[in-house]
Amino acid sequence: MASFSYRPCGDFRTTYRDDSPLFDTRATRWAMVLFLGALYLLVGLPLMLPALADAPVLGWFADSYNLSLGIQFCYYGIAALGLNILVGYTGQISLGHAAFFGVGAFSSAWLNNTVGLPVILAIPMAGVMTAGVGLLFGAPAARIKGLYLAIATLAAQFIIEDLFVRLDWFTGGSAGSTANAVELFGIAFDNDQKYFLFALSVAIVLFVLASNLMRTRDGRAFIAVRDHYLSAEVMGINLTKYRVMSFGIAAFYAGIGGALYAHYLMYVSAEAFTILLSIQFLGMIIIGGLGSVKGAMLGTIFMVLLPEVMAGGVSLVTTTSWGNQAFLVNGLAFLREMAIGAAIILFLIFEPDGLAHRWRLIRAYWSLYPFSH
Amino acid sequence: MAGLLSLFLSVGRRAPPFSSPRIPWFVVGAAMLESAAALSVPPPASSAEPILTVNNIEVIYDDVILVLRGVSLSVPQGEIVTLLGPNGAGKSTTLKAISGLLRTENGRVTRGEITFMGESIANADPETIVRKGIFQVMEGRRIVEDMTVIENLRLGAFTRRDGAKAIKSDLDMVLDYFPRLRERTGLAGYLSGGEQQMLAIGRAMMARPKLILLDEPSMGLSPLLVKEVFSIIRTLNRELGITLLLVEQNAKMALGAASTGYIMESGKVVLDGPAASLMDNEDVKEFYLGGGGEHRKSFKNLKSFKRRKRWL
Amino acid sequence: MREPSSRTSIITGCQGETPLNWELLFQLLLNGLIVGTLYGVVAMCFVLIYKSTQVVNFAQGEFLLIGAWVCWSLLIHLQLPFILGFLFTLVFMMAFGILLQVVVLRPMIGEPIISVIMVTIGLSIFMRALVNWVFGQSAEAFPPIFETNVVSILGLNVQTAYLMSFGVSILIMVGFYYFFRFSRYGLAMRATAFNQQVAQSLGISVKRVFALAWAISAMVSALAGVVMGMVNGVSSALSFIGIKVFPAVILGGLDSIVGAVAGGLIIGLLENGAEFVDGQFLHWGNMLTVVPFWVLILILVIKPYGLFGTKTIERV
Amino acid sequence: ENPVFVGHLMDITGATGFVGKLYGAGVADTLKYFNTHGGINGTPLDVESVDYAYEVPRAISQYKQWVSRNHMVAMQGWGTGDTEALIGFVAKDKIPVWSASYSGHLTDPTGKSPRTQKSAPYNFFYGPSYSDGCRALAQWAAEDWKASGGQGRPKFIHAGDNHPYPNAPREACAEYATELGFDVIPPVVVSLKPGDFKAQCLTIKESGANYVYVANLGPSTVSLVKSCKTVGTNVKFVANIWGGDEATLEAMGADGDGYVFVAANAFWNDDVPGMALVKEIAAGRGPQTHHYIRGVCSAFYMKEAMEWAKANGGITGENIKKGMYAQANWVPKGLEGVCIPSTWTAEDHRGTMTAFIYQGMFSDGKVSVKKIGETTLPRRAEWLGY
Amino acid sequence: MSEHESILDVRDVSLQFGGVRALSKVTFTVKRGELFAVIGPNGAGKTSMMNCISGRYTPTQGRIFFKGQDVTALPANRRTEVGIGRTFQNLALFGHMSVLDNIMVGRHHLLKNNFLTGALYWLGGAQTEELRHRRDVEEIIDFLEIGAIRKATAGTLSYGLRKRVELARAIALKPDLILLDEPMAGMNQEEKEDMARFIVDLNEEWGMTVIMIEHDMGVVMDISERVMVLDFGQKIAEGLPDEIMSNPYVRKAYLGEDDDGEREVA
Ligand SMILES: Nc1ncnc2c1ncn2[C@@H]1O[C@H](COP(=O)(O)OP(=O)(O)OP(=O)(O)O)[C@@H](O)[C@H]1O
Ligand SMILES: Nc1ncnc2c1ncn2[C@@H]1O[C@H](COP(=O)(O)OP(=O)(O)OP(=O)(O)O)[C@@H](O)[C@H]1O
Ligand SMILES: CC(C)C[C@H](N)C(=O)O
Ligand SMILES: [Mg+2]
Ligand SMILES: [Mg+2]
Repeated sequence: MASFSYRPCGDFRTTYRDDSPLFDTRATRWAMVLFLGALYLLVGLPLMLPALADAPVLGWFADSYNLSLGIQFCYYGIAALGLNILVGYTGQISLGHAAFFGVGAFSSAWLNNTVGLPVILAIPMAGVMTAGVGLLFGAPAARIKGLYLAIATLAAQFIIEDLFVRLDWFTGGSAGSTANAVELFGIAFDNDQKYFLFALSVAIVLFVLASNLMRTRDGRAFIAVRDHYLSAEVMGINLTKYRVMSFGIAAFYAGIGGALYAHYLMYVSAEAFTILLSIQFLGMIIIGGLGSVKGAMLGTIFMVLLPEVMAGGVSLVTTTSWGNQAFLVNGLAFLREMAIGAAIILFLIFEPDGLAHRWRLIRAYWSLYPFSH
Repeated sequence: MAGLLSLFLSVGRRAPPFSSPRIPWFVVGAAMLESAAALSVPPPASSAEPILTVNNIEVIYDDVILVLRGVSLSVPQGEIVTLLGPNGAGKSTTLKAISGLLRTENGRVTRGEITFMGESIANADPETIVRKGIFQVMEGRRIVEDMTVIENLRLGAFTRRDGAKAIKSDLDMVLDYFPRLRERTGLAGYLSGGEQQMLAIGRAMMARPKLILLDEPSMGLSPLLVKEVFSIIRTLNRELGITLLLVEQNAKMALGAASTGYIMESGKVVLDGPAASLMDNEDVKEFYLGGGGEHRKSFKNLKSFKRRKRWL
Repeated sequence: MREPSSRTSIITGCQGETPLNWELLFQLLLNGLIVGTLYGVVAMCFVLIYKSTQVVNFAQGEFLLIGAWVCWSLLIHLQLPFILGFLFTLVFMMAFGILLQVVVLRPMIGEPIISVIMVTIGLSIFMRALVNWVFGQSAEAFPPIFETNVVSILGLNVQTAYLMSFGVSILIMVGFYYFFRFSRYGLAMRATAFNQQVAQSLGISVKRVFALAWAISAMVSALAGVVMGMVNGVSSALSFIGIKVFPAVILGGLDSIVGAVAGGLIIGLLENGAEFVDGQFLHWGNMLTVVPFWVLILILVIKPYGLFGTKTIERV
Repeated sequence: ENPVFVGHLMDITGATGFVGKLYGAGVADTLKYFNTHGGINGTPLDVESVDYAYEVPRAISQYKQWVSRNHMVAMQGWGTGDTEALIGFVAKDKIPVWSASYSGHLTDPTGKSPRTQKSAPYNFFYGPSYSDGCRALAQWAAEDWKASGGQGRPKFIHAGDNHPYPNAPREACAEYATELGFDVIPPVVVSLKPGDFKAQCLTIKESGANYVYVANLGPSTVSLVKSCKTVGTNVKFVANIWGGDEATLEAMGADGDGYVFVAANAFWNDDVPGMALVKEIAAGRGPQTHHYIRGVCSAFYMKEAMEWAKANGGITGENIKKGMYAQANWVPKGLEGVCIPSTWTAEDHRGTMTAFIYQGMFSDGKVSVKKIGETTLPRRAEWLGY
Repeated sequence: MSEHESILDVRDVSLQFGGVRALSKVTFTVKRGELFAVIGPNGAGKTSMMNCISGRYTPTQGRIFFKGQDVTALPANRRTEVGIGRTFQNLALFGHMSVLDNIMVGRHHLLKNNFLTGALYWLGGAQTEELRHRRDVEEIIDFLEIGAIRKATAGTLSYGLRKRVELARAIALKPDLILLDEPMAGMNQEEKEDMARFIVDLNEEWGMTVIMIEHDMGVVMDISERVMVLDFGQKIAEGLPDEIMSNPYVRKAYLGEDDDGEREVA
């Protein structure tokens, strides 16, 4: 959570404008721009020229499995970022984020299927609707604090989950509802390449918006409320407003994430938005780093890859002669779950400040190298 | 041993003229002050065996931030030693290094030795160190806010094994020292700053330590209470034979009470010696006592010039 | 519920017009009382850990689960007599609680609360998968130990084991209260809960306090798990109690032992009351699981620290 | 020869893992057996079995991955939720699926039935639909009511979670039960996860129900029966095809005496010619449940359809689907007496209308099962897809 | 407006916590531009008085007028707008924020951008506005000589610096009345001198009215214009510093002096 800022020597800022940057250094900014540009190119190329889809490097970027992971980064990452605004920045633990994610998914499907809004508009509108629900369930935050609030959000999770099955007209009840593909200027984003580019664009916009928010008035107010709400109040910050507002913003992000999810899977069902997903969201931001935009991103990557890596690792074990025991093979699925639990525990024990912190330390090490002390 | 101590204590305890709730606390304080003053004899020049020696320690926070760079000091048995220095010099860090609390803040003693009564205690557990007889009163009155005064005091006696009776009698003793605490029956979190400081010191007394590390005990106290606290410090030292290592900003009071003084700046001891000689040191006068000459500078007329800061 | 129109045409709402069924209501409430005390016991274990270590233990339910399964396998596979098996279970759980604390939670001392919460969630995921792997996902019956007689209290059939659990819960509750209020370690636990650094400065071994809290909590939870397992069978259902306990704990006030018991009772009664209204009049289905959560939010809005929780001191 | 890819979704760790691992093993063992015995007339199968933990989104993303990466031609599926969610996808991708969801919604390939919301041209399953299974139970219950001298209109109640699987037969079955002369009471919601269901049991008891249709499975069912015994509910439990088996009865102990459930194939100890093949497939395993055997049947129907496809233009999804229509009243070779003879047509995917009815018995601390009936329902047109 | 018009009027304010009477019927007036000190033994109710003025507590009785407006029931967060700012007795910084951001929080009520325009940063004018205020904040930073630590995380600073940052944050509010609760506690002589200099400048050059609680009598004597003494929640005395110092009750009850007349700097 500590916001050290390491800059290499010789990087002086001469204007206040240069001194309030999104990225710590000019180099990181360009690295990011280059990275994203390359990503668009590598994924976009095989899309234009299908012949390239089997080329060695491009093939990897055209692989729908890799892309589906990439799409997961985007929609989970957006939601995790929202949660980080609520938990990491404002200091209000929420165990109900999956429910908001679900509200976004169902809203977008409903807006498109029933109201008839085009998907491209349904997605942002779903964000707004979810923000409304977030404000509603966040309203108690005006009075409830700390762990009491955390458990109240847990209650919200169960209540909303129950409503998903109950509100037939909205969600399709226990059977769920279908969602259509995104369409823009007549192009349907119906395969993984196209959808990845779409989701990535949305994610970039939302990440930039959040970074901006955190360096301006309301963003600072969130952190102030977290760090010391009594003095924040004396500094003129309306505690109730900001506590509730951060629920709204978090829910907005969750809603957009959920909508992206819905139109990717093209099917929404209540079972997807359980407390387990809420926990995963929390895992993402804690592992990534609380109160850090970058942390939400890194944490999401970690949590999305974890099951994949664990599944791979565990099944690798069973290919060895000593690992190929009946009880191990039968327990594969359980082992994978256990490995996920264990990974979270070990991670928090050995890297409690999150990946973003580690990232900063590594960067500091290199930029100060060889004069590290 | 403990029994002996408590015997000594019950003799040493003053008759309780001030346990009457009618008498306002400040009158009591004043009375105490008088009696303390009557008892006060200048401390002997430090010749006693050191109970604690800190030898050239280095402390690092978070594996990177070097805060102490070779601090050495020694605290003679039965005396009061004071540690002065500007904010951020590392005084509290030194105390925490001694009491073992450094580890709770991700700090480590990376070099040097800390010896208490002949045993090395560098990097030992805080609880082991308390059991050995060192008790730290932390900066900023860290009392347990959601407990009552009495519960806080009983907590101070946590490590003691000498029975409920001895603890009870010490409890009474502490409450006699601080009669105001007797009246506060609510949660300690609602005590005023000064009350909390009294409680923190009282809690330390409950542990019957050999050495108390006091971190800025006078912070935020009214002048009367500051005097009171210092008289208590003297009394603890004299009557109970407790050795004290005292970190203070109020250099005048601290040097007045101590036999030896150390001055720290930027993680190093820059000056040390008998308290009396420190008080005569021009630099000490200038930077710690306010005004080198006979006349105290007025705070009002300082604004025109900017002094040099030696440690920046 | 789906398609009420199509359903009502087929399914006759035959209870719709009958007057209030007092007997059913009464039976449900009695059931709620008994279940509620068990929630209360588990809630106390939860509060114990919270109070002393500030850890919100999401793995509380797994303690019940593990305790019950261990006891079950001692009785079934090793054919131990009940008392012996039960004692072994307690010893095992004590060791287990301490081990858990030492290996997993000790390194977390001083980390932000939310990280610690996440670790217990990780533990819960891990332990549940492990238990499902080792013991399977089935439900198993305990061998009949005491004749699990069914006695009839005012028309409600109650398992004797449940009645026993009622008594045991009350004993435990009283014990807990005295422990915290007056014992040396009780005080130490509260101090540790307030601020670990302060506690350490007082010579309290934070490690020992933590280990103690986890050991007691694990043992008592296991006890509750065994009692429930004897009545309903041992299955992953027991771990779900861990979630049910949240509303109970929060309703009572996170740090209140009395509150935990009260909260447990309230949730028990509420569930059964909701089932009454739902089953007799509304037919919305599933009200018994969600109503406690609605009520939880409602009560918190009125009383932000639950019914008995201590208000945090806001002083500048 | 190039192998063809078959995806296999199973639930081992999820809410239905209790039976999921049994059925999943049946399918997996059989697919393995095919490969060691010549594949699809020489074409080996490339099989991936994945535990999706009964989570619909995981199933969907797994499905997408198989389609785009592995060029899947056919799939062995599992749950109601995921299968119904995939209806549209498999129809678009032309990939036939044999699910273990027997939801009535999957039986109308053309969508001509007015009840059908979505036609399911590429969905198959082996066995009676949930609705038909429940109808068979209702029919049995009506007879049982008469046989045991019951007076008046018996009461029938649905007890299950608010999930696609338990919900699937609810309305259809209630309609038929009403037709048979039952009073159908509003359903009670009982979680798919086990728990303490005494409150629900009190409601059931108070409602005066005579027959409780158990729509859940495994541990949840055990909890329900035990809780109801505890509060003294005096009813007969009749369970869906997944709700009764030896393991479940074992856990119920004495409380499971008289528990009735549906099955759709011969049991391990039955003396039928095809059981030898089942035992060969399950080599190394002990006695298996009827769920396992149904998994074997499901895989074998798929295999024979693939063989037909290979002989008639190649193993593609479309051809395999046609292969399912090539025979009538058929049982896969080698499984005679194990699977119920079934027929699929391009208009009707109800493979069979027959359901076996079994009952659990408990005596001297031992659990056993006994076949107490066999019902063949009429193939009513209005029941298609319902 | 005349120099000596009153800016703050506290009338008959009482404050009760359960059984504890923290304030009883305290009445006083602070004039515009004054440097007003409040002293009194620990637990006398000084901080409670501040809390009433800054809105943390609502008096159980009595009224508080600020610039003629009744602010008794005004929510704490609205008092920045009318012009009240404060520091805290126990440090109350935003520990994880940089010093700069801490001070920028003080500008909260002066900034117009919100979560929408803030997120759009370059488009809605938020950037220019932020930078404009940043300039003002830098001025405060220069004034308090904390330029070297502007990027440091507040929570890692030493005590004295933190106090200074807290003062900076309060100044950033641009208050007309600034309440300082023991600004010099825990400081050494030199730092006290710095702090005293800042307070005097604040009062004389920035024109802020200052109410200061302080136990260091040397400071109080030297820089304050008027002094009020509280004890047991009651106002004991009010007057010029010299008057107060010669008040026998104060000498005994607060300073704990004997009658030898020596002025003690505690
Ligand atoms: N937990 C910590 N992590 C990192 N740095 C720390 C930590 N605690 C203290 N420091 C740094 O160590 C240095 C010395 O701090 P310390 O608290 O020992 O000073 P001090 O002499 O007690 O000052 P004061 O008079 O203000 O109490 C300071 O620069 C401080 O920023
Ligand atoms: N929130 C509260 N609840 C209960 N009692 C309180 C509260 N705040 C203050 N008090 C009580 O009111 C009295 C006055 O407290 P206050 O903090 O105003 O004293 P003070 O004059 O600032 O003392 P100090 O110089 O020690 O800071 C004290 O006895 C304190 O215990
Ligand atoms: C319940 C289970 C056994 C799975 C089942 N196939 C379903 O419909 O979901
Ligand atoms: Mg210090
Ligand atoms: Mg105060």
